[in-house]
Amino acid sequence: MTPSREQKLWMYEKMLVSRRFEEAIETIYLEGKKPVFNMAKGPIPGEMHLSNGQEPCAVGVCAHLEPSDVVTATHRPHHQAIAKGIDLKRMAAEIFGKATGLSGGRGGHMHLFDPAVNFACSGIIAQGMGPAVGAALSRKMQGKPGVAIAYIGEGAVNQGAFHEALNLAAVWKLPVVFVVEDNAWGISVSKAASTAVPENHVRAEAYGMPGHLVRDNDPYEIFATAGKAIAAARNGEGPSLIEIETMRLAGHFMGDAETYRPKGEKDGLTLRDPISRMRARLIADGDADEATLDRIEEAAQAEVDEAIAFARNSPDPDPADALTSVFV
Amino acid sequence: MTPSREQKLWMYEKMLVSRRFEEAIETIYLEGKKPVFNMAKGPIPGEMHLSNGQEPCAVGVCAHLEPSDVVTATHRPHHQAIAKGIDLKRMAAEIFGKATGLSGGRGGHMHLFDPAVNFACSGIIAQGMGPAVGAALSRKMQGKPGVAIAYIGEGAVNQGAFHEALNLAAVWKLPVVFVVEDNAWGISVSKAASTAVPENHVRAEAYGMPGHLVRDNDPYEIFATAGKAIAAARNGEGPSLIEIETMRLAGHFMGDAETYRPKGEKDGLTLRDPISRMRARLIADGDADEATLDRIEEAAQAEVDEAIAFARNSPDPDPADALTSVFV
Amino acid sequence: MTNTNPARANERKLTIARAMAEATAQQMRLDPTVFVMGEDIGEFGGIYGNTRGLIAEFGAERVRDTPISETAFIGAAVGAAQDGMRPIVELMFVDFFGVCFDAIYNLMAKNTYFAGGSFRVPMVLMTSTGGGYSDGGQHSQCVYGTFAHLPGMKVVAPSNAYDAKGLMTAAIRDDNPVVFMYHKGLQGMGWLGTVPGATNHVPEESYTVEIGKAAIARPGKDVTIVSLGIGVHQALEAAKRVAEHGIDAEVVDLRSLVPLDRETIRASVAKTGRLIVVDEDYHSYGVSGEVIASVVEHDLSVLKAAPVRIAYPDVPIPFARVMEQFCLPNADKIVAAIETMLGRQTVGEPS
Amino acid sequence: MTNTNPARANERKLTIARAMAEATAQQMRLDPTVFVMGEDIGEFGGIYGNTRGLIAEFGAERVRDTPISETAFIGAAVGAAQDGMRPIVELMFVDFFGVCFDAIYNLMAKNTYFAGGSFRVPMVLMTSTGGGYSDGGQHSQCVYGTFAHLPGMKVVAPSNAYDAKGLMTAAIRDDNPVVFMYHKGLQGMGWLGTVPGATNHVPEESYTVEIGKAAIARPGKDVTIVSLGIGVHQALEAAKRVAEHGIDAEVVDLRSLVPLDRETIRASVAKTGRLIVVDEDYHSYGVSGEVIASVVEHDLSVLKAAPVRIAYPDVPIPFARVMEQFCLPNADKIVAAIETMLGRQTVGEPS
Ligand SMILES: Cc1ncc(C[n+]2csc(CCOP(=O)(O)OP(=O)(O)O)c2C)c(N)n1
Ligand SMILES: Cc1ncc(C[n+]2csc(CCOP(=O)(O)OP(=O)(O)O)c2C)c(N)n1
Ligand SMILES: [Mg+2]
Ligand SMILES: [Mg+2]
Repeated sequence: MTPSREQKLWMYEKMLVSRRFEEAIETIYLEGKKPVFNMAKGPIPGEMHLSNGQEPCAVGVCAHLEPSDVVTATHRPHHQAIAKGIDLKRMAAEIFGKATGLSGGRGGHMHLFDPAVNFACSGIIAQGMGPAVGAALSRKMQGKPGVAIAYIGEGAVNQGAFHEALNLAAVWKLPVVFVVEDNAWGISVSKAASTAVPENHVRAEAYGMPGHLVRDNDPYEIFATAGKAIAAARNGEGPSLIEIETMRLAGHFMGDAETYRPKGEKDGLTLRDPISRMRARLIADGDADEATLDRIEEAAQAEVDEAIAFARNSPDPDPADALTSVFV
Repeated sequence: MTPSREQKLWMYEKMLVSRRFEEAIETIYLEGKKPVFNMAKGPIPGEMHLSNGQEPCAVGVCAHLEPSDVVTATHRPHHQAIAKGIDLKRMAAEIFGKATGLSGGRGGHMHLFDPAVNFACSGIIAQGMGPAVGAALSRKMQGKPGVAIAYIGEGAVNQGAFHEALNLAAVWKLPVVFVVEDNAWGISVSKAASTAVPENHVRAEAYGMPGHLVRDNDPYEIFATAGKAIAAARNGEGPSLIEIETMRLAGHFMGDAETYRPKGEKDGLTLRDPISRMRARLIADGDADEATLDRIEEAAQAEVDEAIAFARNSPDPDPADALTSVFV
Repeated sequence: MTNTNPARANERKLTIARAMAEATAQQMRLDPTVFVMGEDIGEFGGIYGNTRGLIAEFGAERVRDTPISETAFIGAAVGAAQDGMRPIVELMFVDFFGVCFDAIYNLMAKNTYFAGGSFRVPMVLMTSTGGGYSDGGQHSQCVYGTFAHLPGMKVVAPSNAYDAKGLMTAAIRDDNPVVFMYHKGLQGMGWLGTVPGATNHVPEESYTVEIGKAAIARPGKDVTIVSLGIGVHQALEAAKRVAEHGIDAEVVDLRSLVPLDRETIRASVAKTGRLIVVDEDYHSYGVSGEVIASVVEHDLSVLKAAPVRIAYPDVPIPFARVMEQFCLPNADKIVAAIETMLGRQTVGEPS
Repeated sequence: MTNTNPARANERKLTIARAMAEATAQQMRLDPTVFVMGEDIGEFGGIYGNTRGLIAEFGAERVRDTPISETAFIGAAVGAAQDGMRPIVELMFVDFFGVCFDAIYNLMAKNTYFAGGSFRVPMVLMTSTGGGYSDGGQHSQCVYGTFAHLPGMKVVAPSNAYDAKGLMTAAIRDDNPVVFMYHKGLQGMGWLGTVPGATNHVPEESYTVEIGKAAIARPGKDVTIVSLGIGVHQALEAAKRVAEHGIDAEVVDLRSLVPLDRETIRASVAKTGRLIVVDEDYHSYGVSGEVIASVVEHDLSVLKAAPVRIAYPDVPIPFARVMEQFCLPNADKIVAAIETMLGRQTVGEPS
C-alpha cells in the first residue's frame, strides 16, 4: 500500500503544521523563562514535551483514520493530535491555559481531549492502552464502524498496562492498533538499558497478533504498514502492533540538557530530520515542485499563526471555574 | 537431567506430605461448616485454596533448591511451601491461626512466611514476581549464591506484574526462574477465554529469555527442565520461564461447586492423579518396591498428623497481639 | 423516581446480591449500552452473587468474563464509557485496587474534568469490601477512605438491599463514574453468613436512591452514631441495647461517601449533641476523621462531649479469628462508647 | 544522634535535593547494602536532583536506572530488602502511585506484619509531591492522606533541608519501610523556583531527625497552624504577617504523618485554643480531617473557636495557572482564616 500523491501532500502538510506549531510553542514557552529558566513562569508554564522528529508516526497512521475513529495519545501528543484533526486553535488555547481551550484550561498540554475527533491523551505512560481497547470493544458491541489507535513510547512498553491491554485486545479480537514510537529514549534511559529485546514488535507474538517494524522513520512505510493493520482491524481480523523507529530531536522536556545522550548522536539525527527528507523526496519522486511545497509551508505557517494568535488573545478562565466539570 | 533414585523418592515423599496435609486440612476445614457451609466458621475459617494435583510443579522445581534459595509462592501455596522445606508444624499452626504459627496467626494460609527457608507468598496474583526479581538482584549485588523462583498461575500471567518482572529480570540478567503452573483455570475462567496464546512459554521470547514447556504434569520432566533453568541461573546466564501443564483436582477454593467446569473434565483428571501415577512409575521403573513406598506413605502421614496435632493443640494468640509486628 | 424504603405488609425480601443483580438486569433491558465486565461475573455469577443470572438472560457479549488484568479492563471500561457505553465493571475485592488504581483514580475519575466536561465517563465500578470471616489481610479491607479521598468519583456503600437496588440503578444512570462498595458480610451469600437486616423489602419495579443523601436509620435524641455498610447494623444493634436502659441513639446511614451528606450529619449532631463514628476502615486519615471534622469545623458548640470513633486500628488485618474480631468494630464497642459518653451504664455490666 | 536544627553562625546551606543526596551518599559509604533504584536516578541524577552525584561515586550497580516498570522495581525493592539489602527506590511523581500501589501498600507495607516480624522490609520509597507550577492534574498532587491512611509504612514529609537530611538518614537506617515525600516546590531546583526557607543550614556530619516527632517551627500563643512540607512556609509567612498586627501564631511542622505526633499538636492547641490546618492534599478524608479529629476527640474543651482547614478543594488539579493558584493554599488564605477566627483584621485590608 503506497500513499497517493494527495495523501503524501496531506502527510507533508500535517507534519509541517506540527513542526511549525511546536517551533512556535518552543519560542513562547521560553518567554518569561529567561534569564532564569523557571518552569512555573511565562505564558506556557509546566512541562513541555515536543515531538519534533516523530511526525511521521502521526501522519502515516492517521492518514487512514476518520474523525469517528479513536486515538489515545501520550504525554507527547501534539503531532498525534494534529494528524488526527484536532481543533488547532482550541488546542493551542488549552496549552496556554485559556478559557477557550479544549477543556477551558483544565487539562494543559498532556491532557488534550477533543470529542469531535475522538482524541484523548494522558500524562501517565501507557494509560491510553486500556481506553483504546475499550473504545474498540464499544464499536464491536454497538456494531458501529471504527478502529482505535493507542500510541505508546518504547519506554512505556515495559509498563504492565501494555501487556494487559494487548492480551485483552487479542482475546476479544478487537479493532485496535497499538503503535510504538521508538525514539530510543525514555527520558534519560536508553532502550537498551530498559528493554530485554532489541525490538518491541516481537512482543506481538506473545499475544498471537501480527507485529510489524518500520525502520528509519519512513512516512511511506508507516503509511503502508498502518494501512494493512487498520484494514485488518476494520475487517474484524483483530489487533496488531506496529513499532516505528523514530527520533527525538529535542530533549525529553524543555529544559532537559540531555547530558546523558552520547556525543554526536543528535547531529546525526538532525541530518535525517523527517521534514526536510520528505520535502526532498516529494521533489525527487516528482510528486510536487518547490512552488507547491512552498505554498503548503505557507499555509501551514498561517494555520499555526492563527491558532497561536487565537490562544494569545483568548481570556484566562475564571479561576473559580476550577471547581466545575468534576461531575457532569 | 534425570532425577536420581533418591531424588525421585524425595519428590514422591514431598508430594505425599502435601497431599496428606491437604486432605487433613480439607476435613478439618469442614468442621463447624456443616450442615450450613459458612466460611467464617470452624477451626480453619476464611478461604482455602487446595493444590491437589499440582504437587509435581512444587517438587520438580524445589528438588534443585537449597534453603538459602528464595521462593515466592501464590495464593495456592501449600505444595510449594512443603517442597521448599517450610516448618510444617508452624505452617499448620498458621493455617489454624494459632500463636505458634509462622507469624503467630497474622498471616493465614495465603500468607506463609518462613525466613529459615526463604519462603514467602501472597494473596494477590502475580505479587511475588517483583520480590523474586529483587531477591535475585540482592544475591547478585551481594555476590551471594542463590536463585529465586517465582511461582505463578496461568491466569496470573495476564497481570501486568508478570510482564514488568520478566523484562526487569532479563535486562539485569538475574538468577530467577519463573514457573507457571497451568491448571487451565483461573477460578471459573478458562485459559482459552483469558489468554491470547495457547501456551504461555512462548511469552519468554518477548524478554529474550528461554521458555520451556513441560506437558502432562510430569515430575521427572519438570525436574529436568527446572534443573537446566536453575543451573543456568546459578551460572549467571539469567532468567528463564517454565510453563507446566498441571491440573486442579479441587475447586478454586473450598466451597466452589465448579458448575462452570465441563462435564467429565474432572473424571479424566482423577485418572491421571500425579500421586498414583508416580507410585506406579516408581515401581514399574524398579526405583522402589511396594514396601518402601508404604513406608514413605506412613512417614508422610505421621509427619502430617504431628503437624496437625501441633496446630490443634496450640493456643490461640492473644487478641491484642493483633496490634504488634506492624513495625519492627 | 427517588424513593425511601417503604414499610410493606407484603414484603418482597431480597439479599443485596440479588438486589444488585436485579437493578443491573432492569437497566440492561432498558438500555443496550449497559454491560458488565469482570472476573468470574459470567457463568459463576460473581463471587459475591451480584451478577447471578445475568449471563443467562443477556449472553456472554454483555456479561463478559475478563482475564485477570484489572488495569486493562477497567481502563477499557473508561474507553467504552467515553465511546457511548455504560459499563458496569467489577473489581472482585477492593483489596486488589493497588494493581489498577491508576485506571481508577487517575483515569476514570479525572477524564471528565480534564476534558472540561466534553467527555463523560458513565460507568459503575463495583467492588466488595470488608472482613470478619478470616480472609486475611489482602481480602478483608474496606479502604473507604482511600476511594473517598480522591476527587472525581462518586462513592456509595449501601447497608441494605433496598438501598443497594436504588443506588445501583442511580449509579448506572449517572453520567459520572460511581464506585459501588458492597460489604461481603451483607451480601446474603449463604456461604458467608449475613447480617439479617441487610436483606429487606425490595420493590420489583425500578427506582433510584439518590446518591449523596444519608438516611436516618433510627431516629433518636441522645447520641448520633454515624456509619455506613455493616457498621449501620452494629450501630442499630447497639442502639437497641442501650434503648433498654433509656438511651435513645440516632443512627445515620451515610449511604454515600462522595458526595458526603454533611447536612444530615450536622443536623443530627445538632439535635443529639453527641457523635460516635463507626467505620470498619482504618482509623487514621479516613472516614471517621472526616465526619468528626465536618461537624466541628461547622459548629463547635453543638457538641456536649468529645466525639468518639470506633474504627479499624491502623494495622494490617490479621487472619486469626480472635485477632481480627478484636480489631473489628462491633455493637459491644459501640455500647461501651455510648455508656462512657453518657456517663451511664447498662445494668448488670461491669464498669 | 538525633538533632534539632541548630542556629549556626557559619551556615552551610543546602537545598533539600542536595541534603537528600548527601544523606544517601553517607549511608552508602557506611553500608554496602544501601543502593538506589528508579527512573532517571543515574546519569540524570533524579528529575528532582535528589540522587545527583551518586552514580559518579558509587557506579551503576548501586545507582540503578530502571525501566518504566514501577510495579516490578518497587516489588523488587521489597524482595531485596527482605533478602538483606536496604534499597532506596524512587517513584518519580507520587501521582504515578496508581500503577504500582499494590507493591507499595499491600506488599511493602504489610509483609513484615504478615510474617509476624520474621521478615523485615528496610527500604525507603522516595517520591515527589505538589503543584504550583502548572504541571497538570497527573503531575501535581500530594496524596499525603492516601499514603498515611494505609497501615504499615511510615510517612515523612520534610519542609527544609536540615530535616530532609536527618529524616532521610533515619529512614535509611529504619528497619521498616518509610515513604519519603518531598515537595517539588522546596527542592531547590533552579528550574522550578524554590521557597527560600527550605534551603537551610545542614551539618556535614551524619545525623538523624526522629521519625514521628513534629517540630514547632514558630512558637506562638494565639492560634496553632498545623501543616507539613510547603504549607509550613505558607504558615510561617502568614504568621509573620499577622504578627505585625499583634497576633502570635504558633506553627507546627508535622514532619511525619505516620507516626503522627498527636501529642505535639494537642499541646499546641491546648495552649492557643485555636486550630488551623493547612494541607495541599485534597480536602476530604485526608490530613486536615485527621488532625482536627485528633484534637477534638482528645479534649473538646481546649478549643475557643471552630477549627479551620485550608486544603486543596476536592477537584482534580487544573492546568491553567489562575485556576491552580485559586485552589492552592497560600499565606493570604491563612491570614484571612486567622483574622476571621480571631475577629480581628489586618490594618488596611478589606473585610
Ligand atoms: C507510570 C509513569 N511512570 C513514569 C512516568 C514519567 N515519564 C514520563 S515520560 C517518560 C518516558 C517515557 O518514555 P517513552 O515511553 O519512550 O516515551 P517518550 O517520552 O520517549 O516519547 C517517563 C518515565 C510517567 N509519566 N508515568
Ligand atoms: C490482582 C488480583 N486479581 C484477582 C484476584 C482474585 N483471584 C485469586 S486467585 C484467582 C485466579 C488465579 O488463577 P491462576 O493464576 O491460574 O491460579 P490458580 O488459582 O489456578 O492456582 C483470582 C482471579 C487476586 N487475588 N488478585
Ligand atoms: Mg521514547
Ligand atoms: Mg490456574
